[in-house]
Amino acid sequence: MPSKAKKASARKTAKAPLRERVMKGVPDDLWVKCTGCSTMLYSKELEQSLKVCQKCGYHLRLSAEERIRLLVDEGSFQERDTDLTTQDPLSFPSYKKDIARYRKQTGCADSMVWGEATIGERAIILGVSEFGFMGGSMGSVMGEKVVRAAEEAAIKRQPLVLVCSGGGARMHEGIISLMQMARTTAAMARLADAKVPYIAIFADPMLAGIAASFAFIADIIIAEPGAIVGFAGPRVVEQAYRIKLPPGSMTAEFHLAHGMVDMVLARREIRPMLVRLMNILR
Amino acid sequence: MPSKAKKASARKTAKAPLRERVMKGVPDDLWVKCTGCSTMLYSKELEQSLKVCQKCGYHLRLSAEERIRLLVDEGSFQERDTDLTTQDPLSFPSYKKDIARYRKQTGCADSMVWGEATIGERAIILGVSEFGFMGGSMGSVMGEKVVRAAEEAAIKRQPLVLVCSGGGARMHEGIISLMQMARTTAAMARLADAKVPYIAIFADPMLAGIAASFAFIADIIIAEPGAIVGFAGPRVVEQAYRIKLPPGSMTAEFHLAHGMVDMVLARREIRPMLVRLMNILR
Amino acid sequence: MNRWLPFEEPLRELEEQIVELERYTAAKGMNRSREIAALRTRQEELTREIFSRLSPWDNVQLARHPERPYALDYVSAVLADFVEIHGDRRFGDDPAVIAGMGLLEERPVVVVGHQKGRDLKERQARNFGSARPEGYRKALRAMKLGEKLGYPVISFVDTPAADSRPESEERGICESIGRNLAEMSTLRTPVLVVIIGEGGSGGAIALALGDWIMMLEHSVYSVIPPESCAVILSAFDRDASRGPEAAAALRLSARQTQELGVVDEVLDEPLGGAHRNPDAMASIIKETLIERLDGLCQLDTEELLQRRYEKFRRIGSFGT
Amino acid sequence: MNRWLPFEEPLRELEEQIVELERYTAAKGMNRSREIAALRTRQEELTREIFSRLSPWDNVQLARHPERPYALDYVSAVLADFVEIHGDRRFGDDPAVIAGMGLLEERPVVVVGHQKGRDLKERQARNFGSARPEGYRKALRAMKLGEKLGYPVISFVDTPAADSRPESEERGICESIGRNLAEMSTLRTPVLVVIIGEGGSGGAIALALGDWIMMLEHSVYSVIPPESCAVILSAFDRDASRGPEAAAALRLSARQTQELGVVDEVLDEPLGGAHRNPDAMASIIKETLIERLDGLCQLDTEELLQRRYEKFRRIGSFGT
Ligand SMILES: [Zn+2]
Ligand SMILES: [Zn+2]
Repeated sequence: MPSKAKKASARKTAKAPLRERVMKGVPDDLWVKCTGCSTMLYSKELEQSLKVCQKCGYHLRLSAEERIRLLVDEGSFQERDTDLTTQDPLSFPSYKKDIARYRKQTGCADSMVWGEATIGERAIILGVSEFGFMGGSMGSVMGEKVVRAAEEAAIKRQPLVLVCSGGGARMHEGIISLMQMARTTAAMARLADAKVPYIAIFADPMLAGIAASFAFIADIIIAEPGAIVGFAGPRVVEQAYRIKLPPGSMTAEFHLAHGMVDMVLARREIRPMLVRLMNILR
Repeated sequence: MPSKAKKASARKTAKAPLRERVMKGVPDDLWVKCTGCSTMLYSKELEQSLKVCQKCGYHLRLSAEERIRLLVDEGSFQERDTDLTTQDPLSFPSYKKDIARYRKQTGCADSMVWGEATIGERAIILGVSEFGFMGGSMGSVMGEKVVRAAEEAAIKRQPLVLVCSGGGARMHEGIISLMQMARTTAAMARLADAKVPYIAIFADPMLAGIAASFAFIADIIIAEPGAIVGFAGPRVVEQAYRIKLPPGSMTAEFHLAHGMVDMVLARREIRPMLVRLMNILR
Repeated sequence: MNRWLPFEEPLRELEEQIVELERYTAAKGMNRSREIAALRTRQEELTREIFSRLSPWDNVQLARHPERPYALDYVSAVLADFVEIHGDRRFGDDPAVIAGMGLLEERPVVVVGHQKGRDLKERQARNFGSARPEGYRKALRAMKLGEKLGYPVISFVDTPAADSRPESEERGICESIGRNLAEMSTLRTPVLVVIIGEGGSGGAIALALGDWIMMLEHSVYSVIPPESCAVILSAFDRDASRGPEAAAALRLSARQTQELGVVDEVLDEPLGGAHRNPDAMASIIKETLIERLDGLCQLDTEELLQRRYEKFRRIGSFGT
Repeated sequence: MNRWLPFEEPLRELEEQIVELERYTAAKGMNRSREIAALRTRQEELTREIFSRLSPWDNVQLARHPERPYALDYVSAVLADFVEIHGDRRFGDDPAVIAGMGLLEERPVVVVGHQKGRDLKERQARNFGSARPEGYRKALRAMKLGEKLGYPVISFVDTPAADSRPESEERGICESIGRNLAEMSTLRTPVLVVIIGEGGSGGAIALALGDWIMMLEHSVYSVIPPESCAVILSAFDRDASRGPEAAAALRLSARQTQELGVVDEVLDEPLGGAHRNPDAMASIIKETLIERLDGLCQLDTEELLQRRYEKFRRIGSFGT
């Protein structure tokens, strides 16, 4: 029960230097290759540009921690349920090993972080997915954290801001992971009944079980440029239906054109927009 | 107030022979030209086929009285507000003269008839538009009758069945006729809040101000084959946008294909379907 | 530089004289400021005179004036922190309709409206303010958001008509208009409507069902464009050029519409029309909105809805 | 004539023997009916034996069996006076989804479901049961009608997956699934779900959020097709042919799903699967629906919704 969530489990975001995370898995500490244009980018500069390629504008993926730092008032984030971890309900082959590995790699217990924060001095509930942890897939832990975040927002009557990304439901938890679509979305429906606003931010990639549950029913949806968003990724669709997709299919801009998102905003513009929204949504 | 509507104004449908109406405006009493295929049809046979051309299946227009006889349990219709007539709110050029002429021609006081009836022994509220009266256009009287029918259905908790047809709002009543779109639809919204079902039957033509108000928000929509249905008629659209429409545009079948109506039923099948629906909607 | 309408011909001539005189005196280094001031006074008097006896047809032209302020002009002047939202979450985003939210003074409100374009390119992009189904559905999404959050809804109406292309039929233009009427009639939050230009038939009413209906002085509200009315009816010899007569018969001006009990309030426009002083017009709109909302927000929701229903329930003209 | 699945090979052989013997004895005018009866008994025993130890993969094949009864087969057997409704009132009518209403005994109910096609032509027309956004929106329209009229909703789930063609993305396949989940979780009328064949991932859950979730014995419910799972995960060497292993790992059979607390009730199928005796299966479904509805209809709406919420709220596996 979120109302009873112990303050004990809350902690300030670790203030580890951004570079430690930016460089994760990159052989050379100083240079990062842009996913968009393959240019080698100097990591110091990349950090200053919020991990947006200054050559091609490509928005590189952020860790949950980077994302939080980008969005909320400095130092305001209080994480909740830091250590929540999956129990491997199906005893699925190699799942426990995978979890341990990703835990080590990312320093996160699963693919979702949630807590309290302020944006423009307005208290909000924030949830951010961690793509680095098993592709940001949704298992029991992400499901539970999204539900708790929504329930807490409803109780506190504070806007819910969710940064949605990830590859979809986590198949290692089988049907249990599919059920996370139902329960997270049910929690959002209750939040709506409680008349509390819910703002979603779509970051690359935002697919399948995450896209087809709580993400698209947000009151206001902001997407990052070029983010791949959809029920299936473009490559999967091309293979499944043996078709060739035009460039730009299933991007943030594609969904804007089709009336599915409210705005596509460069990374730098998202926090100002949230501040503006919070000024309205008092 | 419909609840106070005097029983005095109710009367049994006049049982004038159908042929009197079938032949309206047709020079030869015995033959009628099919609007669909131009075949000359013997009026006796046409009557037996419910005014459906046996050559091409074209559904010729019915008067309100014919329609009522087709749909309800025999002799069950009790008309209400028979004599309601417009007051010409704008003193619009030649409107009073037109009204008098159509009144004489059709024997109706305006373009709508409503009352109580039973279908399959289920008590319902019925409204039927009269195309013969100024093209079934909606002025104050149709608006008021639709509102009263909806209010009565809500009070009595009896399904509302409306046969929708007509050319749109009646421009002779200017902005007052436009307002009929708002008030009729508001009455339907109240009927929905009262949780009473509303079934619409679309008959040729069903256009503009009638189509874009209470018609398409019915719970279940049955349309007659070939009926022209839409915001603007095909010819108007072709002129306005200087385009050529493919055959079948803005017909009942077109709207079925686009998910806008539930079924297209031949005239003969409509009453059985209503009986079936009434058996469910007890 | 303002464009002039035919009935403003005397004003245009006077303006030319003044401009010519100003140019001449400036070039010659002469001071004829008193003479110029007198001409300006004369012009203002003449404007007042002409605008005091506008025909319905003159108002049609003013309502369609290409320099007339559009919805977004008022929104940006009236609201702080306006955030526009996009898309119907079903099919597309219709640029002929705007929707969003912002602060009216301190009060959060949802805004919807038709939006015309200023230059040719924008006019085409916005389909001349003719909304498609997804436009009405976007507006409905915004209004339902307002209802959920308890924010009043303000609707700016300005459209020649709803789009009736076959594509719009395919996606249910009729359903979208009917749905909006049904939803707006039962929306559990105050709804204010301002007809700022053309209140064009079904396309207009789809965003114009509310608790308090306002019209700018020179806007029009009609069931049909007067030219089309003239073409259809034998009373006007089916002659489009008799549109002015049809306009008169239709009683489509703001004052006439108010007399008919369809509109609750007419907002005076700055002399010569809203486009001569958009800021002044926006101020009037803003003040009026605040005042009317103060009143409406004091009603409880059931009473608000009952009044809204009865308000439209009353409109009609019939007897036995 | 029934088609046989690979694991039914012994049964197929026995059937061939029986048919051959019947033909032979008939031709020769011999009476070997006792022998034939013994073979039939043996066949039934063998069927019972084989079906008592089906692997998850066997169930996958049964759930996809081309002769398995589909939603409309059950609807026509279970309901009287069924009336199918069509269209989402927004864009189109999706034949991969059916919706309508009818009488369950004396009780009016709304029905929704995925619908596969029987022959090639119908299979294509119904997109193999893969719903598009307008399919889910049609179902939602029907469910909202049920809510309005106070009729319970029954959903028959049978889909390999939701359609993910670009056209479906354009019209918001994700939104339509999410919207259904949100609406079904708060729908103010009882919702019963029967998974009758393939419970395929997001496409299935979009019609499977309810108060009481049933699965036919040989149907399956999975977050991903086992073949795709095997291709993606290195645990299965990214090898599609290891789908049977993935099926086992995913625990997608009815009994396993019930053990996991996801499904409330498993309905026994006639021996050999529902397609061997559709009438018997329909009877079981009908009786169960009536019984469960009798129970659910006694709850008041708030309690119903609270239980529904908590039912899903509980599903998860985590700790610290
Ligand atoms: Zn780049
Ligand atoms: Zn014919």
